[in-house]
Amino acid sequence: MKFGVVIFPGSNCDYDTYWVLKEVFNQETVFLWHKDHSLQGIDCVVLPGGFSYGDYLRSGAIARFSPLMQEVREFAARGGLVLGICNGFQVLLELGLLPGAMLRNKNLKFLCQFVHLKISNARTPFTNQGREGQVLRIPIAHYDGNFYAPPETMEEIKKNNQIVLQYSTPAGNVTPEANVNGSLENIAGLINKQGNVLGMMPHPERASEAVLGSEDGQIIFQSIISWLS
Amino acid sequence: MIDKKILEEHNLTEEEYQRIVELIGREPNLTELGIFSLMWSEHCSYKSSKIHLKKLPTTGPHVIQGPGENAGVVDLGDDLAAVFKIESHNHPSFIEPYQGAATGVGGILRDIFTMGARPIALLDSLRFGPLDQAGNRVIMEGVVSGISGYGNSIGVPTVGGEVYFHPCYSLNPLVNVFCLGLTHRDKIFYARAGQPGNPVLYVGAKTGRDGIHGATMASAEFDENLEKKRPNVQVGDPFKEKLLLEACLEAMEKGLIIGIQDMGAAGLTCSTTEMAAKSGTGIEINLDLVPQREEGMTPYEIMLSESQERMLLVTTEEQVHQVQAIFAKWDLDAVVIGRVIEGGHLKVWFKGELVVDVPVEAVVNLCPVYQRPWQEPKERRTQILTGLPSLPADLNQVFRQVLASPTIADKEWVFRQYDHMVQINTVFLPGADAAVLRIKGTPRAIAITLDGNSSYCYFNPREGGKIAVAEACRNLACVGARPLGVTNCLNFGNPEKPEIMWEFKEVVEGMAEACRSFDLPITGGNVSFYNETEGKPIYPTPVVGVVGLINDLQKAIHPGFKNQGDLIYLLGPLSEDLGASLYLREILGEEKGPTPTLDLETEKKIQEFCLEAIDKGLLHSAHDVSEGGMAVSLAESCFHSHQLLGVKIFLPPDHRPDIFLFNEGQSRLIVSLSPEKEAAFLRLGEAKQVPLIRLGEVAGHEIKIIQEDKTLIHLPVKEAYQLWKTALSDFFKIKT
Amino acid sequence: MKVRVLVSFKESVLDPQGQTVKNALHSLGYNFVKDVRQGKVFEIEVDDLPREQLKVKIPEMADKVLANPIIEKFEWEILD
Amino acid sequence: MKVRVLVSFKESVLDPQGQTVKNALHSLGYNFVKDVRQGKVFEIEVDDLPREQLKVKIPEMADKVLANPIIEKFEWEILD
Ligand SMILES: Nc1ncnc2c1ncn2[C@@H]1O[C@H](COP(=O)(O)OP(=O)(O)O)[C@@H](O)[C@H]1O
Ligand SMILES: [Mg+2]
Repeated sequence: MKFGVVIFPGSNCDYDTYWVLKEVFNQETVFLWHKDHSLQGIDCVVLPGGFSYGDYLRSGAIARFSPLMQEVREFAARGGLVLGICNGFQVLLELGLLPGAMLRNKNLKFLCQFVHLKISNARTPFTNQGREGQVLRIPIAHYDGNFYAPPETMEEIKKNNQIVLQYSTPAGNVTPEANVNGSLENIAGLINKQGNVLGMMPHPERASEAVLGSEDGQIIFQSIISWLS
Repeated sequence: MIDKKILEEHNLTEEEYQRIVELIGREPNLTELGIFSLMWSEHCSYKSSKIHLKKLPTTGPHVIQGPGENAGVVDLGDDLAAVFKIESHNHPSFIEPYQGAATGVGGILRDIFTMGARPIALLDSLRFGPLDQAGNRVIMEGVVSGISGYGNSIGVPTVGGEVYFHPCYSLNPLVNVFCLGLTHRDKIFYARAGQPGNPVLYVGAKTGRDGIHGATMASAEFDENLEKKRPNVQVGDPFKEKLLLEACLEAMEKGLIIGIQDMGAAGLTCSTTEMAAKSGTGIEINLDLVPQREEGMTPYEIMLSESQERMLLVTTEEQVHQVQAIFAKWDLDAVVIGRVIEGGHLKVWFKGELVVDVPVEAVVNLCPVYQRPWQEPKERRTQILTGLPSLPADLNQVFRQVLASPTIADKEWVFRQYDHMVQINTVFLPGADAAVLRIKGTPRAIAITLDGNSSYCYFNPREGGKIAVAEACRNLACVGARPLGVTNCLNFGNPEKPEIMWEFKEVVEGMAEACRSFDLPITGGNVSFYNETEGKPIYPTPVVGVVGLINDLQKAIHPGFKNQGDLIYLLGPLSEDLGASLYLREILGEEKGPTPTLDLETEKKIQEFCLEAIDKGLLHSAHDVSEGGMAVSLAESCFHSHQLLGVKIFLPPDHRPDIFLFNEGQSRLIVSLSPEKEAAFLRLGEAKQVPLIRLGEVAGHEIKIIQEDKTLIHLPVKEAYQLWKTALSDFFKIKT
Repeated sequence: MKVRVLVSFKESVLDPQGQTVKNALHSLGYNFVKDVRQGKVFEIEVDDLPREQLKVKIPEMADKVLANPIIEKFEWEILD
Repeated sequence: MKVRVLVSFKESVLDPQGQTVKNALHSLGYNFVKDVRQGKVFEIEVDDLPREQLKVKIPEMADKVLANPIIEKFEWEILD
């Protein structure tokens, strides 16, 4: 099994994600340079967090034009697993691999903090090691994580059970108070209709080692590994 | 051609000008004058501070690089080294809070990666005027988002810092940013030019007319002419800096770089002359080759521009192409603009003409050094508390007020805007006594703290300087870290005023005394003078950054209480001094001294005891007593516990309770331990001869403070927590 | 030749930034302000192309890069 | 009544956003783009005030709140 972590100019969670896959999970992991045209035979591609191109235009807006993203698009179309974390999620939205868009957090500030997430769909390649309703404690760190989609799209999303993670209370209640950034339906993680592309704002790689205060993020990586093996 | 007015505009005195003429053997042209004025500015030359800074100890077993380079370096063991430094960006942040603070972050980051280290942590020490004034809120909001905007984007976590409020900062906010990077002992890079013939490359952003005179601005007092100086503020480009960081580190890793220097304050001028001076060579550049953002720039403007996100580097003829290839990979140009030459001169060509020809030694090292006169402002000795104000009737209410004081209140509103976790090393999130970062692949961790209390320094700068160092080390002791090295940022008013110079001298001597006593080297720092507006100086404000090492991260402890029933002890001497305390100033409304005194021997004993107790696993928590006194320390230990644990505290009978609870006597810690460890703890205390008093225990979910049969304070932790938690953010509530 | 592209949120999308600006203006006494929407403006210097060509290229560019059509709309004009 | 205020960096100030957008446009083949400056636009709905009054109030407001005169400039127009 082989993972690829994409580096865009401005990615800054690339090494973190690499570290966790390689050192915590002992997986073969390679970096993929955004200007390249090959995915090097990987089984799962991760678009990491950061500020691709400074996020100067819109988060993820420029990264989507990278040569490598054409490959990622085709890889996804063939059913390959694609995980976008934070900025990676934003890139997936801009790429059109996931529906919707990100608005600025409702309090108009960057937010870095631990949040609670309810697993709302455990039948995905990214959450199968969790239980539906299980609550994870994982940090977020973003400016634009306020998920929005037009009403018709939201209908679709719900109909297809595409909501995978939702901001919740520690007890797992999906309430307005728990909705840190103002996302529709408290959406923190969203999967495509085909079920092979996940975008999530929280950073599982920041919660995969006990020394960092939580290991709940492991569930995401464990799920992928078990799905692929 | 060069007249009085021009000299004045360049902040040069008549005598300084004569010296320039002597040194170069003729009258300088305007560009040359500009070069001297920048490098001989207070900001670059340290002409007023140098003789005092010499008093600081700078050597020690862990020091790899002391002052004199872009940053200090200490040994972390196992071939690893920490590179760190603190810088101020006060004036620019006042003029344009967002960009001023952002470019401050950019500048200190470059100082660190210039030396070959990957920045792994930022900390910021911020001081503002009171938040009930809208202007101060605007400044604070801008500064915090500027730091957040730059640091988050580039992917270096801002893991700690401090925020203070006092009216003296209303027109002079302080923004001091600290950065620490990690590298290998044998991979440290310096500002060197190497051999004559080596090509000199310019990399990074194009040069524009930004911040021309920025460095001289940072050395001049503000006045109404402020408006005119405004366009001097630069806009930061964190994305470009991120590319620059990655490209530089990659080129360094591949061994392609001989010397490198960032272009921050004083831009091309500083980087060319310093590199050459340090190698005893000259340097020759052609300005026509310098990438420019604007048309029609003059040599003066190009040499003095302070455009951000630029670097100057020296490589060899053979390696130029490899260097350029790496920069191209990161979408950056690397342009050969000149070469290293023999003869010790800076030669600058522009459109075929030699427009600058000056000896670099004169520019860099021969600025006059001043022994400026100093005098103690005698009236300060009389600003002493005489006779105690009466005891407030409702201590519960006083306690609530203290917790809601912005200086005491939770700073989450600030650090929530900072990405403090990126790079996945942050073990103790902001809020603990010190930031703790694991060193991946080792059992060790780095601990960092910034400290400085300007009220103490105002009433007694010498004691205040001592306390700043001691308190920073104490904060490290609380998490179980031993200090390795110190950096400092000295923020003061106009050094041409004797009382300011006196404050400066006293603070430096106090710091030096404390450092010597702790056997701790100062590895670098920064001096920011002229922090005054309309003739009103800030309080003397040293900010001390101490870097420490935790040998076994497993043993590190956090300030939060852990278990019901744990015993709570106060380590350290009792104190009856209310002087210079937050309680006296903000609650009793008397801004009076004296500053608490610090006994260095006691301090060392307490810290040593704390470190040993942690090492032996005797403690569950430790937290130092500082602003707001013991009451605040206790409350914070409750707030940092996982379940908002409460305390039951018994005050000794023969003490006035408000003094006991809120005084800021030094060398004190609040610790908690399980009852089974008490005997061992007391034995160690006896052996180390440290004063200990058992105050009470962790109990319930209320903060209960009792003296004899009277309950003085009785507050559910949840309620106290809410007050503390929301006091700061309430000032910034957005209405929608 | 200069082109200006204005990008703003669609009516259906909430604009908290605009709201905050409005509140700031109200708190300073500018009560005649009824509503504020905040958007982006791009001032683009272009080669002297025939207008026909710009009329194709600019909206294409705006649609593809400058605006996100899910949440944003744009308008454009030639300035000189 | 609607007013539009455009805020952008002064000419001499670096505009990293505009530069990044320009580079992106070039890499997509829009090579006729020579330069991009990115700014903010505020569309402000105001009470029907006499123009004379707007001519005082709007620039004042822009100067105080919408733009930071140290690095930014603004222009404004009445839309209808
Ligand atoms: N307060 C201080 N304590 C110790 N060293 C200092 C202090 N201020 C400045 N220095 C040292 O003096 C040297 C000169 O600083 P320099 O690099 O020329 O200026 P800058 O800090 O503006 O880049 C640096 O090595 C710096 O660490
Ligand atoms: Mg420097």
